[in-house]
Amino acid sequence: MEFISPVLNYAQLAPILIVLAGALIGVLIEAFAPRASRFSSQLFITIFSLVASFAALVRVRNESSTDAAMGSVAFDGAGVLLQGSILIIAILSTFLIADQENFTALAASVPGSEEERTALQTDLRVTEVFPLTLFAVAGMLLFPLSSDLITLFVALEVLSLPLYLMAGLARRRRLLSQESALKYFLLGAFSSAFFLLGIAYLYGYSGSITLVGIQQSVVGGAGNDVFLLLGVAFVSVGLLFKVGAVPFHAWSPDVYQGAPTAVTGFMAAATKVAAFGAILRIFYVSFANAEWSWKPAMVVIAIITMVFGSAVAITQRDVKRMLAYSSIAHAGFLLSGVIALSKSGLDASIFYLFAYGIATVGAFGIVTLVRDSSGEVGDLNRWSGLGKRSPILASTFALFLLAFAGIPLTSGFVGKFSIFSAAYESGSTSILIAGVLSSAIAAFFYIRVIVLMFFKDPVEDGTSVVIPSALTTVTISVSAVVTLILGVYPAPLIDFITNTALFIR
Amino acid sequence: MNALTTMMLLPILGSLLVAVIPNDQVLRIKQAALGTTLLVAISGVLVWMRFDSANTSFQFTQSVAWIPSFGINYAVGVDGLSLVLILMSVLLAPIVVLAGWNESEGGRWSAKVFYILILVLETMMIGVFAATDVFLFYVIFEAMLIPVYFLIGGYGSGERAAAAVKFLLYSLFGGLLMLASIIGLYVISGRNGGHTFDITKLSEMHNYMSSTTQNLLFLGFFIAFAIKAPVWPLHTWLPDAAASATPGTSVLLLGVLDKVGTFGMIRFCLALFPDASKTFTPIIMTLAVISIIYGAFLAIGATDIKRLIAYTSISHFGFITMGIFAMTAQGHSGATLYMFNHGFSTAALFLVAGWMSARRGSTTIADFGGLQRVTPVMAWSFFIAGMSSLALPGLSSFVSEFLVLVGTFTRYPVAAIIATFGIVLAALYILIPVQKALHGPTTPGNENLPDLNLREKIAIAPVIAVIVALGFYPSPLLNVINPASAHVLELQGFTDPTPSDSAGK
Amino acid sequence: MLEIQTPETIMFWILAPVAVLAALGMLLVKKAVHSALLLAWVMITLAIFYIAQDAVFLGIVQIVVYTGAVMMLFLFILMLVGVDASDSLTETISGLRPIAITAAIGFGGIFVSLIGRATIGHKPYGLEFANTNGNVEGLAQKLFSTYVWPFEVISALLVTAALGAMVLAHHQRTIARPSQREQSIARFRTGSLGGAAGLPSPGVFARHNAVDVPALLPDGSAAPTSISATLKARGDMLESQSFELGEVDNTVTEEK
Amino acid sequence: MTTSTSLVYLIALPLAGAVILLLAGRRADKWGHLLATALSASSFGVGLYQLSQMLSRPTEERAVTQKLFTWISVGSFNIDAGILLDQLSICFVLLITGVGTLIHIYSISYMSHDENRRRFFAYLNLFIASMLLLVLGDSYLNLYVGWEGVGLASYLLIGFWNQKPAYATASKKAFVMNRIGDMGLSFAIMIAFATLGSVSFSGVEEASHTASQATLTAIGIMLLIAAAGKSAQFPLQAWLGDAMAGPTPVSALIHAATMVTAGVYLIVRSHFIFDAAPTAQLLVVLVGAVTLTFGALVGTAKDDIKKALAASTMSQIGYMILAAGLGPAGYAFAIMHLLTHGFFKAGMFLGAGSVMHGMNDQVNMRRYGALRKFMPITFATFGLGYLAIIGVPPFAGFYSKDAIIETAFNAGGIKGILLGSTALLGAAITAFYMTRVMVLTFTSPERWEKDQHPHESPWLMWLPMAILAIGSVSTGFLFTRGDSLVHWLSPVFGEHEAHEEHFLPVIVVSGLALTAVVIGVSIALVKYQFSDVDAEAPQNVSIFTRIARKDLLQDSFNESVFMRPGQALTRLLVKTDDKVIDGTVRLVGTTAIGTGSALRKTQTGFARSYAVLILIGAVALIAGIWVVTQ
Amino acid sequence: MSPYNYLYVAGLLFTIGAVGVVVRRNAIVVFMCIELMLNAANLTLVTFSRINGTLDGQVVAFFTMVVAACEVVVGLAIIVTIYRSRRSASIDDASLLKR
Repeated sequence: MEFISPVLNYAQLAPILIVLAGALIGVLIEAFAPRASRFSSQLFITIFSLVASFAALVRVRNESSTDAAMGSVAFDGAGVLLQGSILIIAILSTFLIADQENFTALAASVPGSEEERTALQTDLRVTEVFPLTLFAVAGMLLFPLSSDLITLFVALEVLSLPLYLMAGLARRRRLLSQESALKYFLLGAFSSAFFLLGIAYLYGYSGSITLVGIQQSVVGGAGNDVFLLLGVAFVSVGLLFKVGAVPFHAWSPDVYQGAPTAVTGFMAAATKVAAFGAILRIFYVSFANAEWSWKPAMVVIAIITMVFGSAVAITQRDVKRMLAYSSIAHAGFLLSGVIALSKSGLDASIFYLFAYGIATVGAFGIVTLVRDSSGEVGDLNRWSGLGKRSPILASTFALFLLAFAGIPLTSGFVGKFSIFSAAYESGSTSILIAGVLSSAIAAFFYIRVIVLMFFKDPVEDGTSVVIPSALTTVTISVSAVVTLILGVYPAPLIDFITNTALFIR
Repeated sequence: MNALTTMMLLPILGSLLVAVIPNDQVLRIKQAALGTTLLVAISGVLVWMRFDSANTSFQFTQSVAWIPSFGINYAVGVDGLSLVLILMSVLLAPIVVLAGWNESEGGRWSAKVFYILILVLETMMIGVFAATDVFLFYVIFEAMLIPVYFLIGGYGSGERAAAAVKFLLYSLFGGLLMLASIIGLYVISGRNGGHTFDITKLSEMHNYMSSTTQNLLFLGFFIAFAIKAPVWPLHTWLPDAAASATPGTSVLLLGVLDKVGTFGMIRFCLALFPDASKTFTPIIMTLAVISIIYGAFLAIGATDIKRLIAYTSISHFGFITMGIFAMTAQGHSGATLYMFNHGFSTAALFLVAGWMSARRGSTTIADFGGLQRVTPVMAWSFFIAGMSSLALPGLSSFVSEFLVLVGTFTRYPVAAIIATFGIVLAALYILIPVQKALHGPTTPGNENLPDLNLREKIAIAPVIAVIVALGFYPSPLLNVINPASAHVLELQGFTDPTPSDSAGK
Repeated sequence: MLEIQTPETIMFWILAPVAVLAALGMLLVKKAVHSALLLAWVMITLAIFYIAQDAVFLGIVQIVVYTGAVMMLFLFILMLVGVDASDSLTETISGLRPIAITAAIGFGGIFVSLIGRATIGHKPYGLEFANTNGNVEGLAQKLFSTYVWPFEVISALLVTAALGAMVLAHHQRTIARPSQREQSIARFRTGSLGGAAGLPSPGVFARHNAVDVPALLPDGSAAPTSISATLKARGDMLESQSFELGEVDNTVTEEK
Repeated sequence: MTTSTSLVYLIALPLAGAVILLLAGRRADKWGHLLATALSASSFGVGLYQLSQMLSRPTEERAVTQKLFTWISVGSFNIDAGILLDQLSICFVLLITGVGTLIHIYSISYMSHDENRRRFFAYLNLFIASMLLLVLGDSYLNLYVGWEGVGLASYLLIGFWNQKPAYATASKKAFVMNRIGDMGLSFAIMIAFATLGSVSFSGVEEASHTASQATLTAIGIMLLIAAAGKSAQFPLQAWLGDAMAGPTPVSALIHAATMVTAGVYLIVRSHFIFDAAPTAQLLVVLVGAVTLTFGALVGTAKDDIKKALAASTMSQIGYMILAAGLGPAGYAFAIMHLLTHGFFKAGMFLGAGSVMHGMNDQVNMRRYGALRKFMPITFATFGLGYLAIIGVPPFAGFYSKDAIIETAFNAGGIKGILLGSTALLGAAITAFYMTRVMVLTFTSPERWEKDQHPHESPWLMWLPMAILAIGSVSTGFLFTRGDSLVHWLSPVFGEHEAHEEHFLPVIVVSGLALTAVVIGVSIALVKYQFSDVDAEAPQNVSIFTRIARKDLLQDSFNESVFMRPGQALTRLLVKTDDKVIDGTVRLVGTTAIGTGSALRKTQTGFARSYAVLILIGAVALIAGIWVVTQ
Repeated sequence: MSPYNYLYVAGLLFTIGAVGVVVRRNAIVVFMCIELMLNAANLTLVTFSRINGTLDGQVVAFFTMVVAACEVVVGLAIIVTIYRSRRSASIDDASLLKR
């Protein structure tokens, strides 16, 4: 057996490699740089590597190959779009993360201890968040491009582990934050065990662990359907867990609420893009021809997810939990893009992911700004009268909510329209009906928040809107503008997606 | 530049102008708003004069690609039907501004916001009637809800927030059903000659639909419009909204926005789904008749003057709906004319009711009394408006109401007969408040109410002039309407029933 | 073609039930440490299975990495949080257990019956061919050629893990450690001179000098400050009473 | 048909008056009444001019039309704003403008103390214009405009003093009951359009030749309902008595001479329908007969002078309707009675107004008496009217009423006898209650309170009364001389063969009628002139009197059959709307929230239960597989 | 004997691991149960590798071990942190976030 020396296409891997390099530099900074300069250099490195990564991505945007990394990575149009979305969301999220008010001074200190107090007084910072973010981004960039199951699994873990850690780093209500980290971690590990078992069965089914190999087995009909089905089912459990589809959703409200808000925003937006990217790739590439086997189940999950997310969101009193349930509902909507299993479904999903991601980051950015003396105010009742206190902020938040609700002239509407039409086009009438009904339910709670903000009088309980830092301002305003532009004139992006989005096999 | 686009741009420019005027120069703001609306009104009249009524196709058309990959265009154009409604909208707008000169006071926000909302709403009002692209229509249809929502919730009285929410949720629900239908149309058009939203092209799609599909899609549209119109039993949002909104907003809400519902029935329900329209006609006729009688009874039972007007509108919308689905030339033209006339007579009623309640500080009918002697001009204005509302011959509503009845009778005599009982009830629901509020002894608290001032007289005069003039000489409008209604009926394959007893001749 | 030899069969039928029983035992024992040991046993069994299935390298790695490293880490942490901390096995979340058991039985039952239904369509190939050049070489071929990219990426995971452990466990010193001089000054400046001579070590004057036995003060009572706070918190401080020098036994025993 | 361009002025002049007076507001207080009177008079002048023009043309070319503009034109529904002036309309035009002008003049003085006199005149002009539109419209729809227009004017005038709640209620009642009648007219128009394809008089007439019996009957019945509403005929008569709330000139003009006779006009105008629809015609006759009795009975019990006169009006219109229902033979007599009635009843109402004017607006006849001495002119004019209405020769009523009674008898068979007898009975009762009015007011001993100072009215008031009295005396003779009115109108109704067979000789009928009158007058004289009359209405009277005083329970009937159930229905629907319909909507909301809350319970906070959810999900998936691969 | 028997064992072990996650309350034990599940998956992979005659399954199993090791580090770090804050390693105690 001759050893074949591996050939890697570094240009196509550059976006991932740059981010990884940034992360490693960040680790080195943690190790060697004086404390005073860590924050600024970390921030610089992070932004720089994300931007550089984006630039590298732009350079190779028209390329497409299956052997970017010995068959482990499929570099194609859809991948470029997903990676681009993730990078943009990551940059915006980094601006939020840079507001260190969100993070604990010293993660190792016991909450409420003397040590914590001194750490706060001496202005310690957990600058490790930046390399962690970069590691997560690297994993996310790789996740939707993975074209074999090993890479998929590794990428899943690369993106998950930093997130588990980051979830536990909140500055205030640290017990909750740590709890969310624990839950996220345990359940994440639990689901990735399923995922791994799924990989095992897919491998058992086809004898190959590449997506193309599996697809060929599916087409060829060799192998045992039971193994295929078990593989699909278990792999789905892992993937659906990541996107928060019912009944694998339960972690998300708790984690969204407990994690530092900036991290929540990042996680909610970017993870969704990455995970749906992977789902789209694996279902479109490998399982497309076994549609009969998984589609009914997926339709049921999509419908339950939409309805459940919307219905439970109605009763939420915490803004972050509400957004969590909203994201569950959106996961349901996004699943219709998977079910559509068509080019238009793919285009729609990618557009939806981008639009939703941007709006989510913006919305969580705003959540970070509403505070009282003990930190962020999550209780929606205390948001009442926000429109009076800070009309611009409240209006922007309303814009994001309207986008989530899918009101025309916001990006959410275009997304919803395109994804539902794709689903209906492929014959899923039930998805369309459930989608419409749950949108109606969903409108209920989005509007409730708008009512609270604009039509209720402020409660004098110390809730206030802090003046956002420059970076946070950038994030929120860019998100708002993008949300609006994508609602009013989405044609360029849609055309770009339509022309670009393709999965190669 | 296209005349309609210009008309739509003008209010936007006006709102920008309003936006740059400093907050404390309230008078300037109002003047700017009034000037803009007047300008739009003039341009509306110019369009009307340049309109070729013999031509049944869309005129003043413009079509610009908007989202080409979905086949969505910014496409506008008017036929007789939409022209009349646009004319009504742009004529009412300056009147509303002038009449509600001080409405913005006592709102949650500044006068500036109020007028920006009004102007933005005006753009949408023109757009919603001018759109010849179904998607564009839908976008505006939904987006309109937002300014109205804030106008009700921010500047209304009483339970304004709750009413605004009720309005919004109702409308959103309907809108979402319509979205489902639009998606259905989109998909069907995609299968038959490429994705398009062009109303003319879509009107051929019914040939490719199964009757079940057609029925479902029809229902999606119809329920949305029935909520908007509103048709019994989907009406309960209206009294709340109308009672809470400022008089000006109520005028726009009932006078213009609700017409979108009946307009949509003609433009979309009938044109796109002719067979389904026929299938559902018996049910719709029943609902329309119930609306007429039911609305009238509730108006009789109403104790609040604004709610009373709202209920009368339910009755009137029943007439309009009945006329539309009677599928006769008289019914159709009558319904269209009814929309116009109802706009003006309801405007008069609401404006005067608003002035009355502003002076008295109450909207309860029983709180008034003997106003005819204290404030004769105001009382007369109300009286004439009321007479128009009860369709007194010689005033505009009579022509349309009678046309509807006659048109309906030729095809659905029973419906017409029951509906005719509505005119007796109309006498009651108008004369009861007239008797209680205007007649009788002047009750305590009303002795010193000031009569209409010059501004208010200027505002109400054109409304009354239109009411009277059109009662005697409706031809200018009928000439525009008739070809359009004939065209719709021709497309539907309907010819008027020949007189039964002269059939042999 | 794969032929399973009798020795493997025998091994399987002996080890497999034991492994399953051990796994079940994990669920049923109260003490976490026992669970860990049982798990270690399962892992070793698996290693044997791997080796039996021609995955020699993996079998060795299993022992080294899992039983050697991972399980040690577990035990280490268990030690940290209390080695004899035991779990009450009564369910506290109402209604959860029946649901869990039903779900588990359902899962296991369906899963196993599904495996029973599956036939791969071909006879098992066996690894003779793949392992022609030796199992390690074969794996190396794959790892450093076909799967070199995930292999490289996984380094990111290792760095993340290290970084994560640092973030969560490393106590950055917020105040400079006081020097010996500062410490002694501090001792003397406090109100009493009682502690000036430094704290007693565990077991001083007691009859036993293990770390969990408190020192005795001159009056014979126990000095709690002599015991590590961790031990105290865990309740591992021994009752000092039994070690107190109650009455000095003055009788001299004669040497025999 | 001849066209003209000047017909429009008939309507336009008074309409302009109404508009100017209303818009000018208080500025017109000084001259408004004069302008209104002048415009009304000039409209009368135009009418006379048109009459002269008409007379100058040969009989068959006398009808004139004018098309103003296309009013409504949709599909085959084409309505012009067109005016038709024929021999029938001109009678009405002259009556309306003539009597109208007189009443304008009368009102100048009568209303001189009212601060809103200008508004009153505006309404009067509005009424004249609407009424002219009613009789001049060339289609049913144009007629409908006038029809509701007079309703509006009547509403405004009845409620002129609406600061009294009772008056405001009365006006509303009149309008609503009229609307019920109007509904009939709407139906008639709709049926006509749907079945005959036209709603103009000429079009319907032409189509009626080929139309089915059922169609024409339906239209006829609907027209009858309309007529009943407007002319206060059974069963829609209840509003007329209350309508006396308006100033007395209004009662004279609208509720005696003109508007209430519009029903008669409608039926006569639609003769081509009724001629071909015997069933409808029979109903017309019945309504007429019932009402004439009904009105007469009510009239006997009323102590309010205006209400007594109103009841009389109702009764007299019953005669007209009865005549109109008798077909070609009766049309001309209906119109004749209408015209004569217009004179004498208007005169009597004005007289009543004059009495009230002199008696500080006292309307109760039991508080009058012996006014002959204080108001001689009023007594004289009222007396002439009285003689006319009870049908004493040679006064107008004698000619017209006798003709109707005679025609009724001639209807043939049992029907003829019954109708004739009813008419005769009516004549007797009329004589009774009119004598009662006359006696109680003018000739019986005085019963008014001491602070009253009865006096004669100023000349502006008595002059119109005098002119009308002349009319009451002379018109009957004029119209019947050589059957002039019958011949004049015959082109409208078409020639019909005169009745050869008379059921009873004319002289016998006249004799019977006179006998009836004498009986009625005698009873009244005995009862009121020769016995004492209480100033207070006696309470211990027979049940019949009590019922008659209550207008034969018409209001109680309406209240219990329509109003109460209607109000109950309204309350029910209001409650339904809130509880059921809106309740359902709210229920959807609470259901959604309830579902949300229930589902929310799955989020227990325990990581293990989340793991169970995941496990359950996995179980569901593989269970699916288990089923699929079965 | 068929190599499928290994699959049954793996399936059972996986199930037991899953049950353990659900019924045990000590976070460390829960985590160990997850490790058991991963091991079961690995056994499946190795068995399939043998059945399919390719080494890819073993490669995956190898990766899994590395990943598991990393996970253990992170996981235990989180558990220790929680323990320090709460003095308890019971996952049921960490249930403040709910509803």
